[in-house]
Amino acid sequence: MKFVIAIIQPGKLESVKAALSKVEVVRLTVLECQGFGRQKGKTGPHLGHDSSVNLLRKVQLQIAVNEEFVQPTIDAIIAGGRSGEEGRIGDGKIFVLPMDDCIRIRTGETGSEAI
Amino acid sequence: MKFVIAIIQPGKLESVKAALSKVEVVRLTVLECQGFGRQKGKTGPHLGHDSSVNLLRKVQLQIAVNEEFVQPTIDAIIAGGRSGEEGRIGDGKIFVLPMDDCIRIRTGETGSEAI
Amino acid sequence: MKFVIAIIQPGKLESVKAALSKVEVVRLTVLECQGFGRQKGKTGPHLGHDSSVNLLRKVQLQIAVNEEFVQPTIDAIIAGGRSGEEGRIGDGKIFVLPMDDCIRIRTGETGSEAI
Amino acid sequence: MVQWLRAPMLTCLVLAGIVGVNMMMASPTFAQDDAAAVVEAAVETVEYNDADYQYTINTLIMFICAVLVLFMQAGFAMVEVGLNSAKNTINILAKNVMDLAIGVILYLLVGFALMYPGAPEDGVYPDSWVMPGYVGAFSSFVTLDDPAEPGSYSSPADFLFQVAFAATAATIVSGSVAGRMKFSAYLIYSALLTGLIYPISGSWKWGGGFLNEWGFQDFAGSVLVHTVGGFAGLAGAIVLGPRIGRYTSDGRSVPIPGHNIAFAALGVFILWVGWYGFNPGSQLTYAGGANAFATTYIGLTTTLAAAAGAVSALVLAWVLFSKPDLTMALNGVLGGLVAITANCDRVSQVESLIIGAIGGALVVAGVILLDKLKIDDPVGAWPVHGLCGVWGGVATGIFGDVPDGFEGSFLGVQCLSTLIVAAWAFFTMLALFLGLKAVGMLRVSPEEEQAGLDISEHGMHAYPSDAVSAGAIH
Amino acid sequence: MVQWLRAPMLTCLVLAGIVGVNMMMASPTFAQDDAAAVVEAAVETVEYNDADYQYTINTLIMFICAVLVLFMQAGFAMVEVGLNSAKNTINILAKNVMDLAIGVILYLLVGFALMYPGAPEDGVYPDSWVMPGYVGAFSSFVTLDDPAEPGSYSSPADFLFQVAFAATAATIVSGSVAGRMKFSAYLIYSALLTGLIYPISGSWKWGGGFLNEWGFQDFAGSVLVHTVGGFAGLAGAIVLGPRIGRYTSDGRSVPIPGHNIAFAALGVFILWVGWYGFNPGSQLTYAGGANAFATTYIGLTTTLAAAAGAVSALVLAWVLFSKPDLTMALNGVLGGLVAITANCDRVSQVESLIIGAIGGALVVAGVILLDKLKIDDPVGAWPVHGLCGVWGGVATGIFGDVPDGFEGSFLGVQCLSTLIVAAWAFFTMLALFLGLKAVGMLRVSPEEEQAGLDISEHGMHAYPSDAVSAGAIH
Amino acid sequence: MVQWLRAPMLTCLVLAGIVGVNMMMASPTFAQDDAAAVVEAAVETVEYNDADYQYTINTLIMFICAVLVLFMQAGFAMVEVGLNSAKNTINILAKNVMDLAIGVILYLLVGFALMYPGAPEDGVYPDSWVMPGYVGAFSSFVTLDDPAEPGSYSSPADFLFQVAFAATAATIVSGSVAGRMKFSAYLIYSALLTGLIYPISGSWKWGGGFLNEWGFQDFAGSVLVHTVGGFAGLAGAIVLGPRIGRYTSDGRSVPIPGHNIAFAALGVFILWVGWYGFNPGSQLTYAGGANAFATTYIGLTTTLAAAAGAVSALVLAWVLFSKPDLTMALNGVLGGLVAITANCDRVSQVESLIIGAIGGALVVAGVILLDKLKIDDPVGAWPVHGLCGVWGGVATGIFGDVPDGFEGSFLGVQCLSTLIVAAWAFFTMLALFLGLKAVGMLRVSPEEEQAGLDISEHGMHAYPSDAVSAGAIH
Ligand SMILES: Nc1ncnc2c1ncn2[C@@H]1O[C@H](COP(=O)(O)OP(=O)(O)O)[C@@H](O)[C@H]1O
Ligand SMILES: Nc1ncnc2c1ncn2[C@@H]1O[C@H](COP(=O)(O)OP(=O)(O)O)[C@@H](O)[C@H]1O
Ligand SMILES: Nc1ncnc2c1ncn2[C@@H]1O[C@H](COP(=O)(O)OP(=O)(O)O)[C@@H](O)[C@H]1O
Repeated sequence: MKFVIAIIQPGKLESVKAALSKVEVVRLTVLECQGFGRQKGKTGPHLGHDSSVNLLRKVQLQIAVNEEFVQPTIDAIIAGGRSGEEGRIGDGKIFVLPMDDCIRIRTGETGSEAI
Repeated sequence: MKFVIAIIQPGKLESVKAALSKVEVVRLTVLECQGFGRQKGKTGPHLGHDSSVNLLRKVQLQIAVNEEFVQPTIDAIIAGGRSGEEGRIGDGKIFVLPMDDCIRIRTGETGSEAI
Repeated sequence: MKFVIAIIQPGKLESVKAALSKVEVVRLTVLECQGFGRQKGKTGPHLGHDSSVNLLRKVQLQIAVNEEFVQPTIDAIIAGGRSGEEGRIGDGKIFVLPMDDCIRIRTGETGSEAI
Repeated sequence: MVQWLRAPMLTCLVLAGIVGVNMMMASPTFAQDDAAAVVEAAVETVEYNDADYQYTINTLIMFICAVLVLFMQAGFAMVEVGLNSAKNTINILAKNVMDLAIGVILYLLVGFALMYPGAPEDGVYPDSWVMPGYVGAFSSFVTLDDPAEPGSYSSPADFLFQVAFAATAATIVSGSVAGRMKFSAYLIYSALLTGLIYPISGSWKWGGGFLNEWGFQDFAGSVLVHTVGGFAGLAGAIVLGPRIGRYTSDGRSVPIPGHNIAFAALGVFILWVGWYGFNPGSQLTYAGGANAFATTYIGLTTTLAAAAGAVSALVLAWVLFSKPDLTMALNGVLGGLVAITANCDRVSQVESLIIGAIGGALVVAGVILLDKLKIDDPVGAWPVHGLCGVWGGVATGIFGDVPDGFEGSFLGVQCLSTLIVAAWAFFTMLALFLGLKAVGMLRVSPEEEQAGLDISEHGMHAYPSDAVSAGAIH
Repeated sequence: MVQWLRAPMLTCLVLAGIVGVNMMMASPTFAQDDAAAVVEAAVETVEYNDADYQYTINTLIMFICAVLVLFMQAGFAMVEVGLNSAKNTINILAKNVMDLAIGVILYLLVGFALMYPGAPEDGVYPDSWVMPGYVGAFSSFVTLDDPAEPGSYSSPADFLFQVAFAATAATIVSGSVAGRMKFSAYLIYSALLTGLIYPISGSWKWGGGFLNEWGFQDFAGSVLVHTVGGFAGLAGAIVLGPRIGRYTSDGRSVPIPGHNIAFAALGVFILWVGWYGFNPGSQLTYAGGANAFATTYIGLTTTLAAAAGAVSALVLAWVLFSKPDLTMALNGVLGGLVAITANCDRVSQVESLIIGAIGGALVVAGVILLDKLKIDDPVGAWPVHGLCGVWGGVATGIFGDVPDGFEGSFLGVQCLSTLIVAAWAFFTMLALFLGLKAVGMLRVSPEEEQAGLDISEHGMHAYPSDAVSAGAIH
Repeated sequence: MVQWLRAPMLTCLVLAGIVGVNMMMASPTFAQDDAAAVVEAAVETVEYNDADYQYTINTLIMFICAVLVLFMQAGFAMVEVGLNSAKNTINILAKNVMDLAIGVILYLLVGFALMYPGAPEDGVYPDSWVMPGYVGAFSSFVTLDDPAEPGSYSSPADFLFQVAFAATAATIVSGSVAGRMKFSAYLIYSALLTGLIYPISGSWKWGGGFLNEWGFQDFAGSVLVHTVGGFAGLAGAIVLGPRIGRYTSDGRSVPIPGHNIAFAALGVFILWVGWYGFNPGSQLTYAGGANAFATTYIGLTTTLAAAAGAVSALVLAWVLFSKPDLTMALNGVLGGLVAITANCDRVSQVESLIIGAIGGALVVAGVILLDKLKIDDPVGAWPVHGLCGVWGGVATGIFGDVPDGFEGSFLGVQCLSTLIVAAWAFFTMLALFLGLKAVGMLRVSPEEEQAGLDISEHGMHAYPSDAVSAGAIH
């Protein structure tokens, strides 16, 4: 089982969700976050001086999946999350972390069927 | 050492905290998140059309624990987080991730005593 | 590759960022969170009764790094995040999680060069 | 019948029911057409005599004061929104918009005539009264006066000013029942209060009813408006019971903090400003030096009481909780304003400071009291409007100049009358809420309450997250 | 020339352009200096005759009403902010502040004289008209009246009241084009609307132009203000096209919810209150019982329509969507207010309830209609101001008392006139927006739209996160 | 003595101290009781002569203007909240509510008599002055006029209007010291400013003091209100030093953006509206065509200056920062309004545009200047109120009509007087703040500042998270 963390553009949430559901990944958790990356932050004046608004609004997806779903999930996120053909800086990253166990609070089930 | 991530109902935070402190798990981090799961999102009209408010507000707990505390922590979250006897869809999930190390910023201590 | 999660004081974000960029760690994700720890929460009256405002505002940093960068990253966070010489309760924690893979959405690159 | 049809239907039923058969639609309509004609003719008039002058000034200033009082609706909405959880914001706003809208219609069709059936001529009541001195007339619409024979002020201005008061009484309750009452139940309640309960007790004093005969004094409605709202809300809070999680199984009090105190403070500033329509406007006649003076003198005492209430509540909270609690200071302002409302015309500057200061202290005391009694009043509507309203009525008896030619114990009359009005509001509303509870129409399910009334009752969030509302490409 | 210089320059150009050469700066300046002298002398006056009394009352009450109408600007801003994404908040606020500022200046330099060139004496237009009955005068600044020979009210009060109306018409459009129009394009648009488009159609009726000759009635501007704004906005929404993600490639409608409904509701309360300046203030003369009565009677019909609009919109939405939709109730209030604006002086109480209720229903219908047509009007400005504005004009013909001595079909004149004004606003603005689009100055890039106009157009966030704004130690 | 007792105690001490022994409680109380009697009698009056008419109109309109100015308190609160970090919201709101409450009480007990001890009869000051021309009288409460012998307006109306001005001066400072001053220190400051500092300099001109003798003109208080507040705030900002993290160790400027610009914009709209009470209301007499004209002419120049200020600040910021900065446009509106306040009665329309435009530009310049000097003024109170206030005083000398019979250099007198008032406010407040700093009562600890004043000073959050406030089951 893996715990997939993806950071995407806010505007891409809908399309990533759509792509994920195509590969039957329907459960996920969404967090709002801000990111520094290669993409430079926009800067703007505040009461007269430049404040580097260098934290960019991003959306983080957390998806717990079984092994066989890892690659489809990654592909779906890329498909739904990339801007245009060759992508744009700021499109984000996907991190795959190992996961030891998963428990469903409602039933207490554990392991892969709980995902 | 494990890194436990639990997604619970917002209203359950207090009772989960209470249950956790019973097993001496007093340190944790709370994030607000939104989730898709089996539980269907409520839908509502906005200026006349249905907007599927399908992201549900959830609360995420992150708890770093030593091995011996993993099971008590899981049990406590289930005890405090389940709705009624047999639970309700939307009660959430617990994810257990391996953790290599833990450092306390204040003292620089590392490993299990830093948790 | 490791996935480093650090919980720090809100006011420390700027200095931690500065310290990190010194060791060439320029990409990171920031989340707002709240924490329970040893540091006691302040309490305040609400419409006449004490409501324990025991959740403290914190900032969470998530940094995916290659092995060789792990220690420098930890040291930088401690350097930038500790209050004064011997630190203060509430300064927070750093958690190091193993990471299997990293994918750049824009290019589809994977592994260490994608970080 | 599906749940969601129930509410609109029932509301309409209630409405229709209390409007009743003898709603003489015809005549007023005529009257209005004449009126419209008058409106046409308007521009010609060029001769101004004293009567005309008096009518003009009184009407125009009363209109401006009515606008100020109507503005208070925004203040009440912001205060309630700010002091409650984010998940109930839509519901609170919907209640506050709709109780005004429904209030206007019900007061037009029923309340206004019920409250002002005509004052008695030396003790003899006009036939318009259904129960002389106790229940007024049943008729609808504003009977328009003829400016050619000017009275003291125009009837439309009068209606606007009075309906704003009725809406105030209604909206006070919203705060006490926030977070758990069904939206449909609230609509039914607000129709009843503005249509029947408020106008009837109002007629007892302002309509010339029996309390007025007793010599009871309530200049701008500490009792008739705020006590009525405050005690109706108390009944609601008691019947509903506390919000889930407000008190733990082992009886610990777990405050549920408001989600946006900036809204609450903005609301209080708006209410403070609106009160300059509420109290000075209640002078009703403004033309002539004595009236102009009185109007502004009332504005002065009102201001002093508000300031004193803020200071006393803040200092008291500071001493009790060792922190200067803003929510207490805000409610202290309101407590001071409510307390001075009954007597702003008949107390000295020093007295108005005292009355306001005690009002501010009572707010703090009332909040603590309710908490001890485990009665969950999310915004503290009872301490502010109920308790300070009663104090306002009593303070009139203590500090206020005794009306000329008054016999017997002024304080006694004030206390008794205040008690009667408070009881009337409390028990009639207790009956209503118990009834709604009996038929299971009062409170939402625990699941709905947990999810928040915004989603469960209205199907929308007040503050959708950026991620959701940022828009998507396909 | 760098992009960011373009906008200020162009705005100034447009401004200069329409101000034109014949901007007689000199004379008014003189006038004002005399005026100032008058201000000096002021305090001496102690004799009051009827003319002076009438002038005083009319001027002062008109001034108060102007303040109320100007307050509506805050309401419009809050409604638009609340019903849009957080990422466009700064842009929306900037538009709302600047269209008022620019509106004031343009209306001073061009619009006012263009709209009120002087009424015709028995059918003969004064030479001031450029095209008698169709296009008024080109001159600048407020020509000041001499209070020594008092007219009906002071010209500065008149200007303040009228400029507030112009700003209202302008700001309505802001809601329809929110989230995707370039800031500079909006500035150019608002200069044109308040400087030319609104004053010209306004002159057709209120300036004594040809629609007035026809006997067209629009008491406070359902048509001249709200229909103009609503249809100008419709043109903008059509030319711009929907926001990214508003409709999916396969044609599904994806609503983009507003980010703060509490702001939206506060805005509606403010607008409701401001409308008491908008409609009653349009009586223009208040002195004398008949006028005072008319003013407040107008306040009554206005109130009833607002309440009826809220109820009908809520109930209809409840039945259609099985949820009581707050945003519909809020827009229902506005729909009722817009609908009664043209006829608040000439309908009965019952009729005002009917007109308001239909207005509320039309808002719901209009929102659904636009969605079917895939026209993206984020705040529903067209349903509220365009559609209900038209309804207001038509309703005047259906319910309103026919003006004395009117010949022919009143309803016909109302319909035709309303149509002409709507078409004028729609097509002139369509041309403007198409022009801006042609030169690529209309809409921001998809990237900028995605990031939000706050960052891309103004370089700042409306709600920086705590983490960022908490401050750092070094 | 425990910390939290310190503040309430000290505040009371300060209060008691400056109220002083000779607070003649008795007499006014009598006066009020008579007054109350008058209130009783009121309704009888039916004869209206010119004097009575003048008194009535002046009193009523002044009352309405006072309400508008009091509403500005909400505007100031929203602007300050919006332009600061979320973690200081409760503290800012508490300061804004309490400086009004304390201001009302202190101005009643001390300030009012100190500021208006009675104008000199041909150069001879009444004995009421403690230091003729420099320090007024020490007495308390509003001495009530007898409407039977009507003066120009009622004394309660006068007090309400004047106290609103005092509260304005006090609240300006709140913005400059936001985010780091102890709440108790702010209470002490505000008591002193409204009780002593503001009334004394106010008496120099409006009380008939020495500046008035010089022929100094400040119609509505660019200098006496805004310059005083702006320079008092500057003293506070300098003594306090910048917020932690505002400037880096290596001297880089790190702006701390406001957390809710929508609140800030709402506040500016409210202030704009309130200014129609501030400036036109300062005409003080409204009855009679000349006065009605003057009142509305002042409203016109005020509006033009606000609009010009917004445009010039936006364009200048656009050119300098290559982005149209909303915060600059908002402060530009305020800068234009502050600048026209001193001369709105004596400049032409063109001149008011120029004065406002320069005001807007000065705001941008002032913000940049403070940043260069590393003075941390979170909301830009000094650029807006201090700098533009000075400009308003000077502009009166440049553009304003010279008062009849004035000898010597009008501009000279304006500059010197403005300088004196600015210095008075700056140095007296500098002394106070240095004193508080010396005893360690001025600034919170770095830890408290980091955590935010809401938690550390008031023990509560302004915006508790949903997770916390959602409530729990047990
Ligand atoms: N190594 C990393 N650790 C944590 N977050 C990262 C990392 N790299 C990128 N991110 C997140 O992904 C977001 C997008 O990164 P981006 O600038 O697109 O990277 P790239 O330029 O490599 O495509 C960043 O704003 C940040 O939030
Ligand atoms: N596989 C998953 N990955 C990430 N988050 C999940 C996953 N499954 C569930 N969640 C989170 O848990 C929340 C509750 O899920 P729920 O609908 O109760 O699951 P179930 O129906 O299996 O009980 C969801 O809203 C989502 O936020
Ligand atoms: N074991 C843990 N699991 C999750 N979060 C933790 C843990 N320990 C600490 N934290 C987070 O770090 C923050 C700071 O902790 P702190 O009180 O400084 O710990 P310590 O007292 O050990 O320094 C806490 O508020 C919490 O958010």
